[in-house]
Amino acid sequence: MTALLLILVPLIGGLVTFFVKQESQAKLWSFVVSLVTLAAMSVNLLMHDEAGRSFTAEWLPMLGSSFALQMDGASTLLCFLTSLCYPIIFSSTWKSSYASPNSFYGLMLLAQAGITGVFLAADGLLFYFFWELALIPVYFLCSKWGGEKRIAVTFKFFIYTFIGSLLMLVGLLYMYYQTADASFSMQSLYAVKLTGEQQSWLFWLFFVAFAVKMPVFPFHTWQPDTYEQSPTAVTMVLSALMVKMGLFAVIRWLLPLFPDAAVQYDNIVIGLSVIGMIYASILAMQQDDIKRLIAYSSIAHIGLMSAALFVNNESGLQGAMIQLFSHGVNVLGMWIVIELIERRFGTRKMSELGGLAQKAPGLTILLVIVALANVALPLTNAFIGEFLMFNGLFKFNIWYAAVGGLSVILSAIYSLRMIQKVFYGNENILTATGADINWVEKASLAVIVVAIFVMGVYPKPVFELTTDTVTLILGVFK
Amino acid sequence: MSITEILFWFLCALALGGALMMVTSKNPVYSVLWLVVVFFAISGHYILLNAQFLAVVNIIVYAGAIMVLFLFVIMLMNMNADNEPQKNKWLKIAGAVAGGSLMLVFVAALRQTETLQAQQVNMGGEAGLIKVLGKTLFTDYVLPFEISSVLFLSAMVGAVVIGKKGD
Amino acid sequence: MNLILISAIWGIVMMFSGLFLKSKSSAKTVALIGSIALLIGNFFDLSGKMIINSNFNGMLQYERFGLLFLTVLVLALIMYILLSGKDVEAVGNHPFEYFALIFFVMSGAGLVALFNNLLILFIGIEIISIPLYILTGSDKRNLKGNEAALKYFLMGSFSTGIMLMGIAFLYGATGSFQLEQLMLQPQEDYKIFMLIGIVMIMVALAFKVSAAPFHFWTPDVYDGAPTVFTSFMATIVKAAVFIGFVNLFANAFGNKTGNWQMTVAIITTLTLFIGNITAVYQQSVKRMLAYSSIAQAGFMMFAVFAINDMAKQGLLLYAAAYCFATIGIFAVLVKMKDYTFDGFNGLAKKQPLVALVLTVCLLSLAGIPLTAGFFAKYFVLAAAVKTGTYLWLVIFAVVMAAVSVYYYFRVIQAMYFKEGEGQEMLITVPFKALLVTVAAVVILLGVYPSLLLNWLTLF
Amino acid sequence: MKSIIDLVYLVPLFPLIGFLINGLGRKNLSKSLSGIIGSGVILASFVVSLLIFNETRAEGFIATTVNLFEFINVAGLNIPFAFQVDQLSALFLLIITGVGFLIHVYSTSYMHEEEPHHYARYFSFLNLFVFSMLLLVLGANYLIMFIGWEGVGLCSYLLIGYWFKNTEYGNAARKAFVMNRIGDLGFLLGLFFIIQQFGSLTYTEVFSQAEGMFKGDAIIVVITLLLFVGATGKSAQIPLYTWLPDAMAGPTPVSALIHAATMVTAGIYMIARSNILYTLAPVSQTVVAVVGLATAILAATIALKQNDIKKVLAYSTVSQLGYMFLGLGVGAYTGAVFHVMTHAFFKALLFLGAGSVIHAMHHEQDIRKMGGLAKKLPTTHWTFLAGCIAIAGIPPFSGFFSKDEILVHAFAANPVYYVIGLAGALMTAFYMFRLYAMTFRGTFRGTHEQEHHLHESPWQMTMPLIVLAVLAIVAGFVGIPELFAADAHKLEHYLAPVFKASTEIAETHHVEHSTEYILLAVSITLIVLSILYALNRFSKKPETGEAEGFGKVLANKWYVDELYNSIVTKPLNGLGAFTNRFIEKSGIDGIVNGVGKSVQWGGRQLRLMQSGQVGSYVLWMVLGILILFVITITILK
Amino acid sequence: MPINYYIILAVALFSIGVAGVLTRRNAIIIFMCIELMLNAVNLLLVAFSKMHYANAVAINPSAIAGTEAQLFVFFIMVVAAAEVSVGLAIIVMMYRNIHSVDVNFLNRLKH
Repeated sequence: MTALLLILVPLIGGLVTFFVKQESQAKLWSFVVSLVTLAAMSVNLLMHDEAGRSFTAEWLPMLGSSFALQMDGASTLLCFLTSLCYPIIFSSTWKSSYASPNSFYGLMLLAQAGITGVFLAADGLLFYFFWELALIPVYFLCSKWGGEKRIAVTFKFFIYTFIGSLLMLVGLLYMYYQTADASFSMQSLYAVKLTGEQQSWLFWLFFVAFAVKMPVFPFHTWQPDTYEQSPTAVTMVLSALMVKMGLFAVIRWLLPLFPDAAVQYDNIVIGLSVIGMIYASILAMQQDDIKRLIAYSSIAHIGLMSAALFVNNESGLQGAMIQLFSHGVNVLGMWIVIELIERRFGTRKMSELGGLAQKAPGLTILLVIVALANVALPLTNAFIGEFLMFNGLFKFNIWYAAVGGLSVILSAIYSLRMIQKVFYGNENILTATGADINWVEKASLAVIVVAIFVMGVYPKPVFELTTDTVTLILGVFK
Repeated sequence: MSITEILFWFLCALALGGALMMVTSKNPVYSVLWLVVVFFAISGHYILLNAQFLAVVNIIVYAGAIMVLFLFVIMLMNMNADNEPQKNKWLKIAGAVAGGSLMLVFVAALRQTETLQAQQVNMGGEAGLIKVLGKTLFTDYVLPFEISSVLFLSAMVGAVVIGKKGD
Repeated sequence: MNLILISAIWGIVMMFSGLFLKSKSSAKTVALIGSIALLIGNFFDLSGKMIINSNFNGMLQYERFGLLFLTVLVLALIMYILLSGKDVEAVGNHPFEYFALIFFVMSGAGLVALFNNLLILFIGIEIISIPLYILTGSDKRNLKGNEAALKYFLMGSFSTGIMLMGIAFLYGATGSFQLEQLMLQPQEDYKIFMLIGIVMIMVALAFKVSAAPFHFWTPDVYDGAPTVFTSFMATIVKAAVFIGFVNLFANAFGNKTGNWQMTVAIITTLTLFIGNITAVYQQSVKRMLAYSSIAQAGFMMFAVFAINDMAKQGLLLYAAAYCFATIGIFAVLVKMKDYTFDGFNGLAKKQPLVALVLTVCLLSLAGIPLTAGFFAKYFVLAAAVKTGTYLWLVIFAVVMAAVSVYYYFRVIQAMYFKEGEGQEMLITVPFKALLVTVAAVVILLGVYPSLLLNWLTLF
Repeated sequence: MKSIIDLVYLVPLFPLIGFLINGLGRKNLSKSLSGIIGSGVILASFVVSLLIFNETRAEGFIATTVNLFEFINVAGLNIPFAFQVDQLSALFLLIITGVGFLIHVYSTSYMHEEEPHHYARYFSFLNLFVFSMLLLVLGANYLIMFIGWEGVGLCSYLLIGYWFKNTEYGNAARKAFVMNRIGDLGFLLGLFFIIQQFGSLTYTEVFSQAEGMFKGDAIIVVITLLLFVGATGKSAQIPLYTWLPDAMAGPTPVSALIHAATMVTAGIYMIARSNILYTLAPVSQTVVAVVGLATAILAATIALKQNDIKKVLAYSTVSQLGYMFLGLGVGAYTGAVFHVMTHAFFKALLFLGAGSVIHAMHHEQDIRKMGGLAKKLPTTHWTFLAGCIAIAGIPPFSGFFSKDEILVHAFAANPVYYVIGLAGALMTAFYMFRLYAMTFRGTFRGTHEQEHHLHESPWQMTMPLIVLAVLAIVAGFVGIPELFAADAHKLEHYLAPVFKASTEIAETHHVEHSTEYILLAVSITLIVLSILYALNRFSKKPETGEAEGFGKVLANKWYVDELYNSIVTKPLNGLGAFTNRFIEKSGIDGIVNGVGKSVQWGGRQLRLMQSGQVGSYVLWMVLGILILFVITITILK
Repeated sequence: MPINYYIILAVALFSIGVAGVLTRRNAIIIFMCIELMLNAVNLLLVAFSKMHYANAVAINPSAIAGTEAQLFVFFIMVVAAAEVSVGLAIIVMMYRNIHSVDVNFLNRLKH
């Protein structure tokens, strides 16, 4: 039942929001909706309500497709992430006001429904459905409320991902006709036995779709522009949650469906990912716009995750699992800070900022913590993930680990550069005007900080949660 | 060479020649008249093939009605040779070539079956007689027969709507 | 059969009511009644209760598929009359005659949907075409209209010639016009006739559905014709011809798949490519829709390409999705002065509801999930994948679908994201209601296509 | 039975609490309060450490592991969050908390000019540092050590950049952190190798397995070298030492605590901890020794020409660390640890003394502007002198014993080591007394108003000085070589269990007592001579101008920073700019956009087919028919 | 007569018609060429009908075959007549407006 609620609540809530014309009410309403979702999710987690984690209903019998939702470890984790992030997003962007707020918040909630659906879908066609559904609201959000280059940029992003997903659809169709009982259900798709040659081209059809979404070098060029142009609230959704769609899709669909191809091409994928890590880190050092910097650093982190997914050993996979969550939380924190800075000082250019530490110590401290989590300092959540992932990568091939490890240094360089340029040094005319953050913003950041440390010190629960997924994947590789 | 063969060849020559003249002649009126010649030749063929009914209908409907209609229109617009300026030469040549190659392709496709050479066409038989045709027309083909009235209706309505002066 | 009769008769009724009813505005009402009569008649067709229950010595065959397809067409027609009836009256001085012609076209569509004999196909196509020539030119003062009419007519009758040549060769091969006869293997010497015949008839039908490289008439005619009739041509007529296309290839050449599939594949590829790519650069929305209709035809060609039940269901769904969406868009377009993309700037502020409906329709045409368009494309592509061959064709198609997103979304961007004050247009409340219905249908079919497809197996 | 050992987690816990209180309540706490909290927590953990130390001194005490909770348990790799208490860690606990406490006390007065919330921030950072340092030494496996390892790096970053308004300091802080990170990467890779080889990171398991392996095993060499890379970063050895002198940007007590007494010794601790591995890898041992020696000499030479009081001390630190690594390299683990301890005392003493001077001189750090402070700041002067003598290695001051032990072992391993080491020792003596002389001897060279304000520091500052001075003098007696008294080397005896395994494996080259006497005599005489030379040279006519000639090279630290800048930093930025401009924008993104553009272009071109001419339309159709015919009939027939 | 002769003849006429459509620009003449094409088809159909008749009688002397083809021809004529009426109407309308039947003047609609 929870599974269904997680989709229905935001969906219906979102549709209702369109009719809540008054801004403050729209905000309040959408915030409440997101809280309800969170509550549903947390209850399920606390109750260990296994039964509630799957749901099946008749949908398109003639297509052998049913409305089947199912939470395994990874998806539970990600659903929790989604339902956790939304209230934070809403509360942290409480101050910023948008033209026609009702449609803005409505679309946000619809996006949540779509994303959650992707994490839950246990039916190929349904998965594709949600995959697109998550995209449409985001498209409108970015193009309507974004920066001045928004239309072109968002459009590029849309078509880029759309091509990818259509290719995936073709692959899905082909798989469908290979199934014994002509069904899209995950089980029967898993059961399909494919020849190596079939696997190898199907693998690429799927991989491109996911690679664009993640994004993996060299499919990443849409990402910095989109992050830069879209309103920060949407950027949070994009990079904290939508990015995970690609990775999760790899976990739930790509690897179990085409294990042989995954092994066959692991060097290409991991190679691309590792190149991406270094490449993006180097680019991050060049950026002046904080948003672009975070965008590139996020590409680097994703690169590590996508590499870890293909190393085919438990350490790497577990690391990737926990990092799915950690990266979401950390990057969300980053965006919140940026949002706060931009709202206060009206710019994201590091060259124009500086000396914020005097005006906004609270903000500074929180940013430093998040940034340190971003560079995977021990006792922060990211460290656990990166340690395990690098270990997995090392097991796979020493040199990948060594080269990829350079990104650890580079990330330190650009993160500290950002901290210094924005917060240290003397304040200038622009930054002299600022004020520190209020308690709401503090609270929403505090949640993140707490999450960072709790998971960094005691990750055990997450591991227990995701073990089943990991064993599943390792199982298919046997 | 029997009389029919002579006739056949003569009609063929007449049809093709007429067709070519129709296409090439400058003056529309001449083209119409040449086309009439072609129709007569074809009717001749029908007779040779013992399809008298069609031969007659062909004369009446085509040569008689349709062509006269054409003539009227041409007269009405009092067109004559010179008021058709030269068309772009290349397009002309291209058109001729295209038509020719279409012909070639057909022939090439068809001549590869030798056995067709032997396949004779029966000059006799009463399939073409009005009695037989009439019977089938009003039994098996009653639906198309009736439905073609709709066709005529729409054509009529159209002609009126389009041709009606004033509005 | 009922449908054919009723539509023929109602055509005449329309003509005569033109004599007695002086007020132009009553034409719409009469037509509406007629179309509802059609629906009822078709319903009885489906349930096997016919005025004349005969297949006329195998001239017709009452396949569920064909009949259901006609239902879709009739529903589309009703929606069309409801949305654009007023505009039809506005075109010229002969509203009743226009509607009469439309009804004649419907009877032709009936023939094409149910034919079992090439003669019926031929006559059906002609009955569809001739009224269209006239409707195209119905706005007599408009030179563009005249030009379009003449172009359409000349090329149309040319294609008729091609089709007849094809039919003649098919007859030469088998000695019959009955589809089941054509199904039989011709004797060795005549195989070549069969081949030539198939190609030529394919070309002729490709022309009618405006598939490349026989599509050239489409943009000019759709652009030149009065917009209401463009809407009619682009939707109902095109769908009608397609059902004929599929019926012919399913019931006459279905067993000979392979040697003509390649040809269809080529035509499909060309159509998708030219239709989508050319649409990208258009400045006028009307002309863009003309090209998009070519592109959509490319997708429907998949149904012809993969002759199987999936394909038939797909075509059915596609026709419904495509017709409703396009009719909706045109209905709005007719009301606008400025057909360029910039004409749509800022429409969302001026007419939020209209803009929303347009968006839904455009999304459907682009084949985005949750709209009927997605399942339409899904089915036809699935049918093609099912054949297991020509996967490159499917991949090419999806890439082209992505291209199509480009020009459909240009309109959405103009409406929602571009600055500008949307242009004046008179939108009545009932009209809005109808638009909403269209959108609702599109979305309903998009979420639960079985609604429509279950009818194939019902009764 | 419940021994104090089980409460070991209290030791890091107290500083953590202090950090949280000071950090969260920094707005509301008064200066004195946060000062008291800051120092109090350290005192508390010092007390606990003392008790623990007592336990460990008991005869036949065996190392005990205290499991706190399960940290990571994945893929058969079980890493508990556990502390290991044995002689080594206990000793370090004492040093860290003891010296740490003194420095906290010192800071309460040194930082009194700061605003309250900055003051609290300072103490919270200091506590956090102590916390991570304690994690580092207490961890029962390499991962916990790594946590502390990175933690201290972070804290040094925070404390160096404590005065964040100054961009220079910010850069210094970044430099420190990044250089540490480079080392950390090596360390991390080392850990992965260990995991791969031993399937665990827990000391006991790793070492017990390692003992089974034969000497000079390649994998162990790789592991030890990688770990050593980490050590070079943390303990400022070639090539990663350049951050330490810049780190003097931080407040002086910080330099005393982090960059002299504790953090920089992390590398030493790590190697001493994994001594068995190094003993099994002679190659790595040589590398360690050579690098240490080279660093010792290089830093000493640079220190000769520095004029910033703190810079001199910084380079002396680097050079002393070099000695410790030399000791480790030649297998004198006890000696190294011993030197760590003594060095902690006198180096902290020296820094705090310098701080007191700077404090008195109103943040003047250039020794050329000082002189003759002896009578103005008596306490500082005497304590500082004690420190100088200790570091110079004059018996019976502590420095003598520890350094001597290292040098003797070096001689045993390879006389060349000894010679170079001795040269370094001479330079040390020389520049230390140059520093001493220019600061305290001669006449005052500062401004009048500076001279007017000269005054001895308050008790919070002098008290630690005195305590440390005493320690610096007497600490040596825990390690009297048996040369003088049979098994009087208490420390060695105490630490023996830790190094038991390696002492068994390592072949011991014994040095004759006679030789030792000679060595001692030589070294002491030389050192004394250099001290006397330095004293009278710089007391009389101190060098006030800029150095020239070779001296300039030394004054500019052999231009190493410039070198790094031109071979690493600049190329990296260049690469970044290039990538951004050409590969990203024009390259990849160019291709992506190019596809879109080409589609539009194609649209423009294809439109032209639609010429509007019926003739051409029909022509196209006919051509289409022809082509289809040809295909169908020829190809598919 | 061998069937080939008729086929060739018909095809030839058809091709001439096509060539005419391509080469002429007078709408009326183009239209006449199309009529020529239709007649070619008629001829072909009749020829085929007789061919199949011949095949039929070869098996069973009293068989009746090939009627439907001739009926088809009949219907083609019917349709042709209808088309002509509409077509000429359109052409006349065109002529009324631009006083020419030259298809090259039809170029308002393009691209």
